[in-house]
Amino acid sequence: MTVVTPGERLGLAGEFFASNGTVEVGDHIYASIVGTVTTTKSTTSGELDTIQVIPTKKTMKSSIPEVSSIVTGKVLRVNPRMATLSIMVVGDQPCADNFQGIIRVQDVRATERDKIQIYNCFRPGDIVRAEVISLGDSRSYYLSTAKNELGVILATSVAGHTMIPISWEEMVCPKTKAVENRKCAKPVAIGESSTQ
Amino acid sequence: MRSNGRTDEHQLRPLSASFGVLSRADGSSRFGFGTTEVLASVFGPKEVRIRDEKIDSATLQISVRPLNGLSGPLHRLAERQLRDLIEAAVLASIHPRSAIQVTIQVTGDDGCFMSAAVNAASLALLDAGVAQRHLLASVTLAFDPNGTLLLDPSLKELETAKSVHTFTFSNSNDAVIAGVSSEGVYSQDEYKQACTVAQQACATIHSFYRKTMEQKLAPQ
Amino acid sequence: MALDSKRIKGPEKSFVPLPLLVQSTPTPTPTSTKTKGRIDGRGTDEVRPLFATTRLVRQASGSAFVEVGGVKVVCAVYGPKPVPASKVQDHHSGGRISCDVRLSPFAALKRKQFMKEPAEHSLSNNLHTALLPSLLLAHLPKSQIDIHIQILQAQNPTSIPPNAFVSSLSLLLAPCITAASLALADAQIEMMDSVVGCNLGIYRNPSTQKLFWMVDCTEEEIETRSNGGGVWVGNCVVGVMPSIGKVTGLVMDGDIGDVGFVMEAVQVCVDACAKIHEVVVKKALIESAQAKE
Amino acid sequence: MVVLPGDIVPIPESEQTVRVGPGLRQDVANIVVAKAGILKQSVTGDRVWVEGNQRRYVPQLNESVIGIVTAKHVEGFRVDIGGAHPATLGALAFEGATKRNKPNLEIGALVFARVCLANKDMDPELDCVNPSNGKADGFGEVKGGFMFKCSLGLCRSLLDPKNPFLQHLGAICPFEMAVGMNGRVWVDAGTPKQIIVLVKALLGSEAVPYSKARTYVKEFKSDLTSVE
Amino acid sequence: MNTGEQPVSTSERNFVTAALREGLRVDGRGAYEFRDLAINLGDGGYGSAEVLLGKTRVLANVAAEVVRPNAANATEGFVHFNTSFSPMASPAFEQGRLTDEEVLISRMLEKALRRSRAIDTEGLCIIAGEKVWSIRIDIHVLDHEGNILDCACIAAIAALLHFRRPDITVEGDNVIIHDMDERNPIPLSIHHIPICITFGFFDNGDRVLVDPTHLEEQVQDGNFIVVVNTHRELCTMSKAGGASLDVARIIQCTEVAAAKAAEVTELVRTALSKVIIRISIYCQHINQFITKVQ
Amino acid sequence: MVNPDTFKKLHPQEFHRRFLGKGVRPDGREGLMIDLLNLTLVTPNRIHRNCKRKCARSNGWNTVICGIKAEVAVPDTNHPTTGYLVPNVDFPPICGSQFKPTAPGEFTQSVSEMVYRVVKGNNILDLETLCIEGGKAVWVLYADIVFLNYEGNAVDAALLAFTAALKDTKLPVAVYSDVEGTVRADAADRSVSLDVKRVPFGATFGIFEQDGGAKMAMADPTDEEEAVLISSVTVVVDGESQELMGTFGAQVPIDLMDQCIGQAKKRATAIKKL
Repeated sequence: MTVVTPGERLGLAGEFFASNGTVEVGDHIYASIVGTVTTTKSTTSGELDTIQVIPTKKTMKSSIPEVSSIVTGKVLRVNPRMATLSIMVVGDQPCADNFQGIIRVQDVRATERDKIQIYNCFRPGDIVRAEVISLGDSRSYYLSTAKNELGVILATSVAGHTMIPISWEEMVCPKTKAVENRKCAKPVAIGESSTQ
Repeated sequence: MRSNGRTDEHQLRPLSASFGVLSRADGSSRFGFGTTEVLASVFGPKEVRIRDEKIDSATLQISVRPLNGLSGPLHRLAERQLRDLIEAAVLASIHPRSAIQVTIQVTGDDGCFMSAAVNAASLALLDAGVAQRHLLASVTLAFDPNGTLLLDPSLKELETAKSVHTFTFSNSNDAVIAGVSSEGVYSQDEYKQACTVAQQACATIHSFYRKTMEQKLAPQ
Repeated sequence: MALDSKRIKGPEKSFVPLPLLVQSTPTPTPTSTKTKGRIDGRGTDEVRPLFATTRLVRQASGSAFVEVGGVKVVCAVYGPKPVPASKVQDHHSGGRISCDVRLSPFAALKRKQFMKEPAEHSLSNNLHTALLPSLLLAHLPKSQIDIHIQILQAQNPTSIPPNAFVSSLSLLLAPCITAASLALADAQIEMMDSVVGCNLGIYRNPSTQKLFWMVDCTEEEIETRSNGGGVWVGNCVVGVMPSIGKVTGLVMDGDIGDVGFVMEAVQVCVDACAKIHEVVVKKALIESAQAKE
Repeated sequence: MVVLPGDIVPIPESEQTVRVGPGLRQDVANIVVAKAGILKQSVTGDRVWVEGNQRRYVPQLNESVIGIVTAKHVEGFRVDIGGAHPATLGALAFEGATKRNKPNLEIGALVFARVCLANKDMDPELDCVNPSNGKADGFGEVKGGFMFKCSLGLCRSLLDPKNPFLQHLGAICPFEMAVGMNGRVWVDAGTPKQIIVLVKALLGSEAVPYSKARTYVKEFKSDLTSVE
Repeated sequence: MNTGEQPVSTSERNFVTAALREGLRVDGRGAYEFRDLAINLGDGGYGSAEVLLGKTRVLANVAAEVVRPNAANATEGFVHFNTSFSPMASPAFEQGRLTDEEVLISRMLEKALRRSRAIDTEGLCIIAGEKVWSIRIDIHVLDHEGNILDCACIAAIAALLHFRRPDITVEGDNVIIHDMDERNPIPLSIHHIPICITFGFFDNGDRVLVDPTHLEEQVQDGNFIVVVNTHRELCTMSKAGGASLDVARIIQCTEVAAAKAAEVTELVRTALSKVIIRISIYCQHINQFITKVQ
Repeated sequence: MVNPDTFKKLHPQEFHRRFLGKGVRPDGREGLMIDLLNLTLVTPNRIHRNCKRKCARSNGWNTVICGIKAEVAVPDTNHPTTGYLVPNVDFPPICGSQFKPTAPGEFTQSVSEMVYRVVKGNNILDLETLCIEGGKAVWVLYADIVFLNYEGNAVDAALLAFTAALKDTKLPVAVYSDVEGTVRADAADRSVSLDVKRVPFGATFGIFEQDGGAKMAMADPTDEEEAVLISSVTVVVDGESQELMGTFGAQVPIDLMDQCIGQAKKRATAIKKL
């Protein structure tokens, strides 16, 4: 398994389809990161084989949020128009420095979007799984929790204990039995990973 | 015979404390060991910059300002030690995403301004009505060149001291050292001796707090 | 000068002790045998041995250490991280990089104050322009990559008063470029090719008034201004993408002769960089990749 | 009995459930004092609290406050009530306000309102409607007169029906007053001179015990009645 | 409207102006009346004064050290002013960033006390070219209830008058600094006492008052500062922005300022004399200023 | 479903509490009171001309370099024969993403001040020996401690690097000439070594609460473990004479503090052998 360094010529542009880890310059494909070269045969005929360079480093480089990637973050602030999140994990990759994302009140839920009271959906300190819907403005990405498996995955009650979701909009504190409403995510079966 | 008329090594200089000294601050107090006097003010819970905001508790903003000259690393370390003490004393989780600003101004320095600052800060928080677990009382001790332990040393005594120790105890549990910072060269038993003397001295300061508070509130 | 109130202060001013009037052990200056040879006997286009390794700073996404002659440089790359709000132009134009080069206080002969010096600003800017073309920033929209370089030892550029600024640039810029590119590769940041830096001194033969060049000059060669019989008149630093063969950064100043001479000098640097890349840079990257298995 | 933070409050054995008031907190088994002040116990013994004084207001539900409008938005106003966060006052939170006829408050206007949402995680919200009957009941914009700042303790004593100062001052010269729990009091009277003397009298009354109220107010009688 | 500072409501604004039209001020003072002045001179060392003007509180401290003069004027000592606006004074004073109000005030203080040559720097020379005294005056604003400048100026003056530097004897080029108890310490030689009077004006120039409180400062249309000493000499004057003021009004204000300056100096004198420090040396040092005034 | 890295990122407190409950450290160091730091002493081969001594030192993963430069200065007017020892700790942005390239913050300044308090006066060196000519010229030792990789426990690492560098510092013989008023020294001369009176060794302990509420101490806490700590205690012990040179701490029971001092003394002797 030969290790290639950036800038090494891998092949002609015409022969392969350059996927991640490679770059097409002029009519050649070059490696763009350090790693091992693998070419995978294309299943449908007529398509070019794909060539990619897989990094050898155990942990992938810290990824950054892209449109439609599933991120997990902690709620920082809540005001009537939006909830501000600090994005800590992209897919299942923790990122080195937290990015900032906001969930606008109209992106919280697909149904009855105008009657949403945001403090019945999120509270500061909750851990929320959301989907990136756009690169947003200069400071934060725009996120949405309009799908069933998106929303609050972990929240602590006023008494300080981890709460258990009992419906898609209510959670109960095991100790004080107090019910607080949140926009909960449908618990995902342990095995199946939720990343697309 | 020690400076300013004190005979015994383990004698504190006359304590002075007053509340509500400043009109704009939410809480203020002045504490003094003899001529060493420190003015402390508390604002809060007030608005905080997004950068310093914490989601589960109030942000403590401490500022120590010397009487003369530029403030340097010495005052930054004093601020950090004060923050460790006050963070343990104040119930900051009641006011998340806000700031409690404590400012210390030295108005007279004849040795142990750090202890006076801790006491003044604790009283100022009391005056501001900030919820606290316990009050803090701090005292400074020094070993002079021939090994005798001096309580609440003056500036002259500090200049020739072999080692200087600052102890802080809370009024709820005196088995726990709320804060200690000592420098110079000393043995472990010297440290132990200083610790026990400090415990009693802090107890007297705590009773002094109670007496001052009773005078302030009782007449009404 | 404003005393820095954020550091422990020493005396107002302090000086480096002057050398003794009579040198106790006079170091004989060997007369170089080769006509165009140099003090240390290298050919005009030979490059000094360069030591490079990666994975030095555990906290960083990628890091590298480069040592060539007396210059020791550590580089750490943090990123991709969110762009500070103040610096965002139109965020659809892909990522951005920010470079910060620092000299350690003990790097040079005279102890350097912690204040930032002009040499550090120019090193950062030149490094920024040399690295930018090689990186594929379009793959990292709305994010920033921080490149921090700490120069541990820089021989003593600040000891030559007149053109201390110029010589510090020529001596330090080349290893910084190489170290930064290595660290970026170690951080898995996508790039077209790694960038290697190399410097070249331009000398004028006093008798024939002809210009000639020396690749990869050491600090002595610049300081003593006489090398193979020539007087040091100019300086050039080149940043090159060896595999693709493109020049990304070029800094030339002083008396650099006519266009022909300039092209020739640049070509020599490009070949020197290709050699460095082949022998050292690739080996370092492959070693660190295998080490991670 | 004067208490300091860190003191433990003895719970009378007879009571099982003791309701803990402001200034106290529950620490595992016992009740610990959190603020300095005088420990008070309700006659029936089941309620315990500490009476202290402070200047910084922390919003509580259903407390009436005086705010200053600092910004106008489409859906309402931002109002400074002296707390850690600016409060929001909905445009529709007024008696008889509809989408078409909204109240127009200029920036800097004084508003007497009620805290309808107070939660440590969110900015406080105000409204100008008495929840029981939906009427304004004095809530809404306050024009003219003068507003002065004072300690929360004085505000509580001014709202105490048994406060003798108000009766005596009222007898001498008629005046209007709105007391906000956030340490702000609005006063209006016939002439500016009377307002100034009233403000001085009210601020001074904090240090005077109820018993000496009559003699204290008599001193201001001449200034209040003299017609300039 | 700077952040942090509490906003002012329109009814407060209208009330202050309405009351002024009837010649009344919210705290009951006359238009040209100063708030009561209290000067507390620290009993610790020399040269520290805490001044309370109404509720505005400013602490000034003077310290001296021996330094090497700069080549340009080898016989002159140094006087450094450092005004610091402590966050305890008001929520508007942030760590670090200086609001323009703060910059204006520190610059005015610099002009009033240093540029006006109030302190004789020639007298600070020990050995020409070798050693001179460097006087450092730190001014801390502790409580901002309006009119910081006047209060700070009085604090600085009181501290300078109260300050004593140790006596020294010069032998050849080494200097012996005597301890405070050995030899009587020496006061600074001060030429004149500049007093700063700040006028606030309302109703675009019709109403003028002295020593505005914090509320009056927030409501005023502009201010006008006169620094004049007891010999009725004008040190500096500043009218920075705000509504325009007709010339007759300015002349009338300076007249008032001159009278006020004598009154304030009198207050400073009584406060200083109340402090029992070798009153004998003290009084004739002050008297030479006062005798000239009558 | 959740890989350990993500769990550690989202719930740092919970992550460390579970490890500490069982007395194991997430980074593989066994036990709370580890005895010997894994210490690697890296000395760059070539000593730079004037810089006396440089050595990189990494305890755990802190990598820190201390460079001591000796220069000449006019002594203070009222201490004509005492030299200067000026320590400064610097955290360049290279050593961690939490450090910005701006001016030093409160953390950097307080670490510098702590090191200065241990090192100032004649605790470590007799400053009188640094005098070249009374009243005219004295040596100034600038000890600049630069962190290349910071992962917690700054004071210990800084003191280790400082003592290693100080021990190997060699000054040239300095000649003061009255006529020129200058000091001359032979650059290559390495003859005069410093007589170091005390070797300060710092030991830092993190204080955390066991489930039962009892307070325990753990040695050498890393930055990540600080999420679960209540406070930290730093004890500085002189390697030779076992005298204490500094005790800094908060929220620590008196008996636990004595345990920490005892532990620090034990570790100081272990380090002396290095």
